[in-house]
Amino acid sequence: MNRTLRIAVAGTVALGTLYALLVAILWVPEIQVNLPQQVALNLEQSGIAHPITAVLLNFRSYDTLLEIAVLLVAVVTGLALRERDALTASTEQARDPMLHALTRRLLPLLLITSVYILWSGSYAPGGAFQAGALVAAAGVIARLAGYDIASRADVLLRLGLALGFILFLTVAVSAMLGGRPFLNYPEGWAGSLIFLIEAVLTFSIGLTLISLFVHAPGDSSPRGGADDD
Amino acid sequence: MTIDLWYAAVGAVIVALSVFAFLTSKHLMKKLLAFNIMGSGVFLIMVGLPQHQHGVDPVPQALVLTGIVVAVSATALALVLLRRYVRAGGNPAP
Amino acid sequence: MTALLPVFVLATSLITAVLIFILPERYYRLRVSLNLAAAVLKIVLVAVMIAGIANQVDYEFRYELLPGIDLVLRADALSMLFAGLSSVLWLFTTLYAIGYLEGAPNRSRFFGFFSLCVASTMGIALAGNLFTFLIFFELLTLSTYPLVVHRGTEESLRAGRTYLKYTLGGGAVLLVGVALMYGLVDQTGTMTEFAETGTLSALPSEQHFTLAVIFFVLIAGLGVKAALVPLHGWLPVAMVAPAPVSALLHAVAVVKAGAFGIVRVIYNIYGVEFAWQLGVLLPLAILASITIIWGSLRALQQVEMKKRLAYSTVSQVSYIALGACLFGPIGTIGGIVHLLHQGIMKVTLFFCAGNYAETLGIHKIKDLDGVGRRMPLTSIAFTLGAFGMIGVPPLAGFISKWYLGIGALDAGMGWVIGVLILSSMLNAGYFLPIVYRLWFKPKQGPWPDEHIKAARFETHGLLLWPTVATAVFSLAAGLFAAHAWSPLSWASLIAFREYLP
Amino acid sequence: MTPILLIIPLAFAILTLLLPRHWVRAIIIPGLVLQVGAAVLLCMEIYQHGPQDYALGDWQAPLGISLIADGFSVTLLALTALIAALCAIYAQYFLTRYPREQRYFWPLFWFLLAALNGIWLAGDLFNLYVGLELLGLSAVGMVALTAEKTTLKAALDYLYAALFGSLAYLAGVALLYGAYGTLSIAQLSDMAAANPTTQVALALMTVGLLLKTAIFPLHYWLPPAHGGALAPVSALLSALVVKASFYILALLWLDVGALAVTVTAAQAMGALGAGAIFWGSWQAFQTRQIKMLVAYSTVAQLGYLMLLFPLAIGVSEAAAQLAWQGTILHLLAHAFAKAAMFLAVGTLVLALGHGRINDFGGVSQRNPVALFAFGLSAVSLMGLPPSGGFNAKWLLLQSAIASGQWHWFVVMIIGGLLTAAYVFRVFRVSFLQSAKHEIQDTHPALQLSALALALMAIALGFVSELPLSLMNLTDIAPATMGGTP
Amino acid sequence: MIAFDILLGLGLILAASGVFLSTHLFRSVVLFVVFGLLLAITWTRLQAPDLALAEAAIGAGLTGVLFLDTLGTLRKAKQKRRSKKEPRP
Repeated sequence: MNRTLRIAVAGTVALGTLYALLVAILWVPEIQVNLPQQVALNLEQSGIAHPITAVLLNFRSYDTLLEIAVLLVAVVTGLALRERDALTASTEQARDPMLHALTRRLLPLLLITSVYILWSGSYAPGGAFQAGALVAAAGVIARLAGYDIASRADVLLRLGLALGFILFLTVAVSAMLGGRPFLNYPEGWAGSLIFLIEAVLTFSIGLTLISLFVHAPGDSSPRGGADDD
Repeated sequence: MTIDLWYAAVGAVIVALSVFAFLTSKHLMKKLLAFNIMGSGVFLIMVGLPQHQHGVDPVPQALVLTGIVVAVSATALALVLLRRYVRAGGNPAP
Repeated sequence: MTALLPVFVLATSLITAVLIFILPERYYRLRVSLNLAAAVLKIVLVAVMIAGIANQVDYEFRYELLPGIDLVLRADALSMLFAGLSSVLWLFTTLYAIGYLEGAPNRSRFFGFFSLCVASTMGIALAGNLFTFLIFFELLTLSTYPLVVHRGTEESLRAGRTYLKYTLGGGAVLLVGVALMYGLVDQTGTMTEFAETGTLSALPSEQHFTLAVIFFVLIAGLGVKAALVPLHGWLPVAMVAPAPVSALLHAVAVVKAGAFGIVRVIYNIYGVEFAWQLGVLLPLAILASITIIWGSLRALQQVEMKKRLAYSTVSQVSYIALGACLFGPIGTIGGIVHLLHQGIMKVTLFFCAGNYAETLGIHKIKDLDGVGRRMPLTSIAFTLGAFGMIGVPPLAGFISKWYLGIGALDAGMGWVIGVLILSSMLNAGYFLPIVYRLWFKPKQGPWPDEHIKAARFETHGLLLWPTVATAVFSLAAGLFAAHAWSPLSWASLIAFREYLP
Repeated sequence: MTPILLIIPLAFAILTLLLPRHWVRAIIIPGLVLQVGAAVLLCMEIYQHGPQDYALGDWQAPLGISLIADGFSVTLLALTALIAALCAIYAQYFLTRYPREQRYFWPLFWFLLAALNGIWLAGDLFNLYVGLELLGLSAVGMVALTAEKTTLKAALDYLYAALFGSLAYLAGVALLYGAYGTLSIAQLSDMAAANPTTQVALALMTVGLLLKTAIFPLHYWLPPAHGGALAPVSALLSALVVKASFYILALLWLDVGALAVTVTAAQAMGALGAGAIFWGSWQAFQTRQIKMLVAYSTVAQLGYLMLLFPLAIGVSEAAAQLAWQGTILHLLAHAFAKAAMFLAVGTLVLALGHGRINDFGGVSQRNPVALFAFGLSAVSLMGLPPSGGFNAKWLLLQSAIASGQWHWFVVMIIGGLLTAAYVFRVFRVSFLQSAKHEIQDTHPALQLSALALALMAIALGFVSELPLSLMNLTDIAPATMGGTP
Repeated sequence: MIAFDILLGLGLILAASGVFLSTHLFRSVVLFVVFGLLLAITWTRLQAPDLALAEAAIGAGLTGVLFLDTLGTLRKAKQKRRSKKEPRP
């Protein structure tokens, strides 16, 4: 398409979007259902003091289950697109003493922070995703410093990636074995089960994000993992 | 105008900008950046609009948290594809 | 049991088709036996049903396809006429095809679609309502296309494309007509059932205009297959197909499906009386007359045997439509009986053309000089068929033309006599020279391409005997027209029931 | 009972990800059997006891998320299970040539199924968003599997379209939540009124979903993605994946936003559908590659689905009912036929070693079953009887007559002829006697699974009553699911 | 505090425009990270500390790193293509 025409079309579409969104936002009708109130009322029953974690892992845990599946799909595709004969890692980076030293001090700090964030998720802001992201950040930094982590795609790596999902699904299904609905937590166990799930999820999410980074095709993959089982 | 509504409106502007950028930019990376920023704009609307009416609402906040994770997965996948495509000799800015 | 008999009739060729498709190419004998067994079985079943119909047994099978729309297979007198014709000619055509295609590639595919084609024809014959008719009408298009392009040459593929353009277009038009019929007229789902004398006359007069429009849409859809001018263009082109296919297309399946559909619409949907009142019959009669003359004129110009026969078909099939338009029992008889007579005569002619081509490599009329001595039986059969077409008494064609003429006088359409006479003269004009060449001209040089040497018979037995048999039939249909089981008596039965109330 | 249909694919996704290769091969068939069995059981349950509302985690909507199993969704569940089963059987034999791709095909396959089932059952708008993302990403992953330059580009374009589409959808969800404070579809369909916010939300979601459904003129990403992927992947994508976003679209227009949509908008949607039919058919007629032909055919056939909107909105109840029934049948028939067609074409390409239509001569001798499967599915696509496609077209035509919308009537008739025009290109060439290349034999399972699907498309013409009577089961209980017309 | 909110909102818009208008991809990515950090502050203004945390860690942090890393790959691929004029086999 002609460039000016393209800009004209895009501009029209964008302006239309802007106008429509602003109209929709400024003339929004009065809300009828008060969902925050319902959350507050049921918070105690959910076994989690922090409302957002309660929504994520109890009220709307189904969304979260599928969301973990999305992460898994992304990483599975990432693994599928690894290059077998990728170039070896740029070794200069690994020899950089500054980076190495920095990494050694930074890594424990990041990991401890992530544990704290995970822990605080049950009563204050924080939770598995943020903690997992920190774990991933730690992993990425370690990777940049030349540590060889998660570069092998053997069954252990896949297990690690899927562990959080497996646990989540198992807990969800076991509810059905006890005659309760799918994704229901047994009475009184909700808090601890959710914490357990979150802890494992943190690990899996961290590993997933690291893998997506490490196995991305390009110069950063040290060597393609073998596909042997 | 509450600050929630203000940020929702900012979200609307950001969405419109990103739509423009998504349609005009040629580079696949740029498009991906536009996608991420557009996501942020949508998230602002998602949180700002209901909070404007009934105060802090944990539900959309939880939804946005989900949305952020989905967005990062999608971005990571797109980047993997992009890298592989470029290494296969493809042009990232067709 | 009486409900399932129509299904069995259909199934004999449908199952045969499936089995033949599955059967690998090399199982020649098994395929032949399967084919023949199915053909004979079908004739038996049809005969049982014909006997039943004569004794007022009701054969009906009903299955709800969509809410309020049924697939109906029902045997009535008219359907048995067509079914009987198809089943008998199927047997002969199969025999002929076995001989014709001996040693040719892709026979499994050919006979598979051949059976499928007969199944569709049977479905058309037995369809109990417009919807069912449409289903099998479209199925017929699909199953004949592979036969038309069977040879796989560029020429046949081109012909196939033309064939598809016409027939799929016609199918779409018919679909429009049928859909309109169901959507605008027939909310109850009963008026589109094929019933004697039709049911539409009960409708209020405001709907009459709609009905007339739908009538012409339906006729336009059917007219493509019935090769009404100007929708006949596919027929001469489709001549590239193997001879048994041409015989099938022209004598039994495709053109007859169209003509039969026209008869069904006039008699069993609208009712001939109501159609006459609507004033839609006269235009159709004029169109049919134009087709009759035009087809004959074009046939006169052709130098190729099969092309000449093709245009002759264009002309002859319209006799059926013409007969259906003549209001009155005699005209009806003429049209309906011609459905049968034209089938038998035309299949004979195509068999003969195929024999000349296969045995001596003769495709052009000018090469036929003196063939009568080399291939006497075939040439006698051809002569019988040709004389029948011209309408020489006491052959089958004469019966049709006689009834058509009387019927026209009855209906007060005297001009039709003129059309008939002109057409007969033209028929004579394009058939007699061939007959003359066959018998009275001396042989000029060697045959163009002699495949089959004269041995015990003039040609391969499987090519010869079906030809002779159909020729005998066309002679008998005329000679014994007064017999209780002749086509004429059966057509009279149908006409009698149509005009009874 | 209902969540079983989510648990099975999710569990098998994990199993196929973790288990060693020979185990993966061994568990595919049991998994498929379980899936089909569960879908059929659910169908029977719904048929006997009526639609069900399943509150996940025992939290009632709107606080929690509910799964809604009504006639429409269980029909689609059964369809998904059936088509997926046959595609999987095909894939087992097809992928023996692709050992590396095979490793990751199965987890993605099962995740794709989970996403589809999740979407059919979803009773919550945001949950639909997550389902759409799961569907989109696993579909993109499957397209990209072969990692060739062209498929990677196709996957990238597909991914971008999917992401942009779901964001547009999410923006609509955000507005609806801002306006009504709930995400439950059942609640929203009771509450949603004709105000600007709702209409803007619907418009945004519609654009997003049109992009994801590849409706003309937003179809640009579909042909390369569907035409470039491995045959079983193309089959799944064309038969099922694009239908998911259409399903949501139909849900939004006829249920959630039924009061907010206008007749003009519905006619505009129909115009897009007509554009899709004409443009897609024309492109299919032009292309040289057989897989592209089938892919463009999908573009065209999706256009018929769009005719639902003008035929069902702003017309009499009877006409709307006919339109609705016709659309369902078309969706089912196209799913079967198109899956069969992609599988058949995949087999032919495998046998010939190329996909150039003009060099297809002689293929009818060596792979008659695959060609026959192609033919049968083509019959359904052309809307010729007897087939599911014909019944669908018939109902849609009747609906157009009943509401007097002759322009759509004409579009459908011409569309059928156009389909015939491009489909017969393939037959024409396949009847050519001379084979220009050596033609290999293919595994019978490949040909037979294609044939089975094609036969289903034909058989649907005889058992249309079944899905239609299931379809009528929509009202769960008073005041939950708004009556779909 | 209203002034701050207005400034922050405008900052977000500016950062976003910057990302789109910049001709250098590297600058775009840096501005994208800036945008993410501004957004994290915005979330605290909307009383959503969870989102602030997530945005800082995932949205800005991780996504930014992924983008930067990809940028490196793209650059190398470009150099490679330039150095070897003939197409890869």
